[in-house]
Amino acid sequence: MDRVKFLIPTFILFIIAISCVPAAAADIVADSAIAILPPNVSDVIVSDKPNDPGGTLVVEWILPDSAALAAMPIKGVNIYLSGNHDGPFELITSLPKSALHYECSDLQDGESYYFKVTATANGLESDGITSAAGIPSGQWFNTERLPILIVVILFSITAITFIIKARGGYDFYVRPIAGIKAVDEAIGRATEMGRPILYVPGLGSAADVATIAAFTILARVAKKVVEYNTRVIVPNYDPVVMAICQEVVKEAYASAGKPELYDPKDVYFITQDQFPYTAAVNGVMLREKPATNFYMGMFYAESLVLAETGFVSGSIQIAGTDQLVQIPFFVSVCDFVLMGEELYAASAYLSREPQQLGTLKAQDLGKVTVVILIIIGVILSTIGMSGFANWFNVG
Amino acid sequence: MSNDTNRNFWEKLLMIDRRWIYLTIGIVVFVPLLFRIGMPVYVTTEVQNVYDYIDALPEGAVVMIPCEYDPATMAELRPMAYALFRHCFSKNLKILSTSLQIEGVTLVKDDLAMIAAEYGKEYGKDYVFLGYKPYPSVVILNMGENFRKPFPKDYYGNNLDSLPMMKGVINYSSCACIVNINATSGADYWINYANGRYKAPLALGVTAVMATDYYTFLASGQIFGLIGGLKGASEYEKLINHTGPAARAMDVQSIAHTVIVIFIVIGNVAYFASKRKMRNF
Amino acid sequence: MSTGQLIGNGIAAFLTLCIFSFLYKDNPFYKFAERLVAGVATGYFTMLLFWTNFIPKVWEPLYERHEIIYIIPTILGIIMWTRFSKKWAWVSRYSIAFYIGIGSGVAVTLALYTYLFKQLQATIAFPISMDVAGINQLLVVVAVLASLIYFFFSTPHKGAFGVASKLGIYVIMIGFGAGFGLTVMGRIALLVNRVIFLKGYLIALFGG
Amino acid sequence: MRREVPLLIVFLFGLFMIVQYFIPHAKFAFWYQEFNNWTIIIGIFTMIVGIGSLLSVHYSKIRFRQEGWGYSLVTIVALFGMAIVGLLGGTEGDLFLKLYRFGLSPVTATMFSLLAFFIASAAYRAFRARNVISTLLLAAAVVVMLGRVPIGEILGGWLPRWLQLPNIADFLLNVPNVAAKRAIYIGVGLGVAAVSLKIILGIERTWLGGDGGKR
Repeated sequence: MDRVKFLIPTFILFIIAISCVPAAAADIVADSAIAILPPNVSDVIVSDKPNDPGGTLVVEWILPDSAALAAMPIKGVNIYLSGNHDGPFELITSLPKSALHYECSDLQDGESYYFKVTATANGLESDGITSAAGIPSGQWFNTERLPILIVVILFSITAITFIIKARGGYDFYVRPIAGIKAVDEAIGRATEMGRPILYVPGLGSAADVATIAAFTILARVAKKVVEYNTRVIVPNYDPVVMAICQEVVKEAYASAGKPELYDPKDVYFITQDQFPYTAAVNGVMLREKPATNFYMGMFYAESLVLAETGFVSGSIQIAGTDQLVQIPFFVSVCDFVLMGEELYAASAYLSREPQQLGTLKAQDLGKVTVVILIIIGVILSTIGMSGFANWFNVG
Repeated sequence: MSNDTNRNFWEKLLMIDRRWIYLTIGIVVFVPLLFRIGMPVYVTTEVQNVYDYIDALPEGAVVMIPCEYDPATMAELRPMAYALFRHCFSKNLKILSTSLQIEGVTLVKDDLAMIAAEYGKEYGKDYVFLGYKPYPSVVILNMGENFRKPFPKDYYGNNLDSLPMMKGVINYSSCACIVNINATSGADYWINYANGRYKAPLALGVTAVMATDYYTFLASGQIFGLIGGLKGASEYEKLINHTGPAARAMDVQSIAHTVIVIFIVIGNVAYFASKRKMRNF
Repeated sequence: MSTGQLIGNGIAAFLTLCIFSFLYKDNPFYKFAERLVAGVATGYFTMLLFWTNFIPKVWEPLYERHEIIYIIPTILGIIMWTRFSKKWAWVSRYSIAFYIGIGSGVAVTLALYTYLFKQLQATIAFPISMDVAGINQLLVVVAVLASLIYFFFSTPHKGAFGVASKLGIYVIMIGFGAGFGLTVMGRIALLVNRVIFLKGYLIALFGG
Repeated sequence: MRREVPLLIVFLFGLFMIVQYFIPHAKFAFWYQEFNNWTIIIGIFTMIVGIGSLLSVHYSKIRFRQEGWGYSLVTIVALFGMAIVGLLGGTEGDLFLKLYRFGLSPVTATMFSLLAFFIASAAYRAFRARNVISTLLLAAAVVVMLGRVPIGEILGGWLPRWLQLPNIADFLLNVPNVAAKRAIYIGVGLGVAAVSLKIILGIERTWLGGDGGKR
């Protein structure tokens, strides 16, 4: 340590010398000064990581100024950790000099920790600067997410208000959506042709909203199927989805007073692998020759394989998905397509319950707000005030 | 009479058996694989950005290239991985890779080892393959803390700390950038966690279909570059001056696309011709 | 190729051709391959679930580490088996309710964050100006507004609103067309890959 | 018991998951992780229900010698074969991996590659300039198809730079495509939030079967 103390004034002298020496000579001086330790970093600050579950501290430091770096370009920093200010310190990481902060996790909440940051160069290491004590803790509110909380609350209030209003008998206008109107017609067609209906609930899990919307449409289809005495085939990819689809179809038969006609073998599981599943559904289409195919839920690359095969087998096809990449394929091959939000709206349309339609109104109000925010936001960005846009950049 | 035969011709064309189209596509794909054509390649800025970023890195920097492709999607993404591996190794950069898709692990492992051998690179010193762990979102989050958290050992069972390359390589902040080659929606996790939470500079290599989706993230600055499908891979091959599998497949694409466009044109000519004829009657 | 690989690849090539035969029409070969992989895939994924999920998430915590809490999800899982019984099938709703509750709770904030906030921020983050990027930004903003208007459910699409929503559907269709065009690429690549595989196998078989 | 308890479960856990998003504290983070884990565990057990369904469909075909029962036998043999190999040798076992590599993955890849054919026939049939909307769809598709391959550069090479196909294709991908996606995403975001809220509040309950039963 003594040697180091001695070296610091030497180093300062060295810096002064350097600034006097013409640039061309600097290299020679640097070579001869190889025994000098690298300059220290400064301002080592430890703070609790904000908005985290706890156990993490953030260490920040400032590299030596450019004059010192010109004398001895440092390679990086070493970070040491200890429970005591005076050590012993344990090396926890080495970082390149571009890193100006480090997050140290897996610490104990409420304990004090000290960090020492040293600079390294040419295999040498500065004596380092030790920080003040840092105490990690977990937070009870993530302030970065405040904007989302505000939106969740406002949106919930709006939605609930409209739902209550609708229960009170307020009548909402909803514009017609072709794909939804087509659902009933397509079922009628199947009846006329005496052929079954194929309902594919996609590859989503039961917790995906698109799949949940698919259940609602299936409920409608199943109800009509019972009414017209046709048959609906539901091949499944996910067993939980299958369980719910069975429940939905069974309920349709039960509420029509014909529980004995329900055949659980019509709502069945194929396999949980995308293309083997697709291959099997293709097989169903060509062998059962359904009059109408529904594709509702989440679809990926198999969308076009299914829709083309369905076309070849001469079925009317109605698709609905929120998977943007696949919508173009459904649009070009199917007769009707519910795009994105329309799929979710379908459940409200088909149930015809006013309280379901209430949330549609809330969604529209949300869109009006978005339109206004976009207009304001773009104007503000254009006149150079980017703070507004950053408000939406939540963590 | 002639009118009648004409109409039949156009209508027949409209109703053409799809299998003729299938056959044409089959021929179009097969024949160019036998001869090399060598179409010129035009480099887009989103691919150039990835190249420039990596090209500017100093020797010895660690580039993380997680690869998530499987047998079904390797057609598009493997050439991309090859090109990136080649670029990094030729610049003496170090590669840290992993594969968070179970079906792709052995594929990626072999691909990386193969290109490394080409450049005489040594495992553990010049590149490291972490392997697979389930739940990509959790793994990606944990790697942001420390690679050792989800992967105390690498794919081959070595302790990470025993590998010379991993000395001082703690988490994303120890890597110069991440280029994630991904055929799954798991790419979102890399965006949300690696870039969103840990601020790691991130570029993506995705299939052509996914590329449309990820332009949004390019525009919003969450990723600094985007390599889309074989086209992107062939652009990268051009940038590193190494004609690979992507360039050859691009020849097929060029012809196949043209043929499909010709189909569309014929379809429309037939459509309008048959419509006019119908009006005459 | 070794003999083993030759046989393995032979099976792979045969299955490849079985699937391709579907292009001509449905046939016993396709049906065979279809039914074969339905079984293989189910077996494969079940075993994957068993080893990578059941063992570390259920067996080890319960049997080896005695973490009692895991009894709850295990019971929730076993409850699903009531589906085999007609009388008790309704009990499975408890597990389904848990599953759906967790899913929809996560979805609320996640959807607002990734779909609403991120997209909104990306739309307004760039200034409009007179250079190419600035004009593109102006066009994007106008196009986003028009497309948003197309998705309004509770207002009739008439008058100025109708014009905007028509512009919106035009934008959406151009966007979809572009997406379709881009996708063609990847699909051809897949076919190229299969053809290369078959070619490679034939060469290995007959010596190229 | 049959309706109210499930609705209560959905409400409680749904609300918890919303609230925990705003609370980073370790206790909440822990339960968030656990609950996610639990849904996976439910999924594992439900796989048995799926397999039960698969077996019952194929078993009855075999038993009653329905048309094509031989194929059902193939499925069942393949399923048990794969399961036994996987149980005995693990998922890293040589035979298990080989069955995957030579039995499953070629079919997956080939099914996927059928798209090359289907996309061509779909384009031929569907891309007709019937009206404004289908013309826009068609035109954008053609421009991008040509603009994203080398031939696009040759075709319009004589035009000024900004009118060349690759540039128009880039414009279509960067402006209308991005705009359409943003608008749909924003709508999807609101829609998902709305439907999820309805589920948590017990208004949307088709998942209970049918209309969830009138109360």
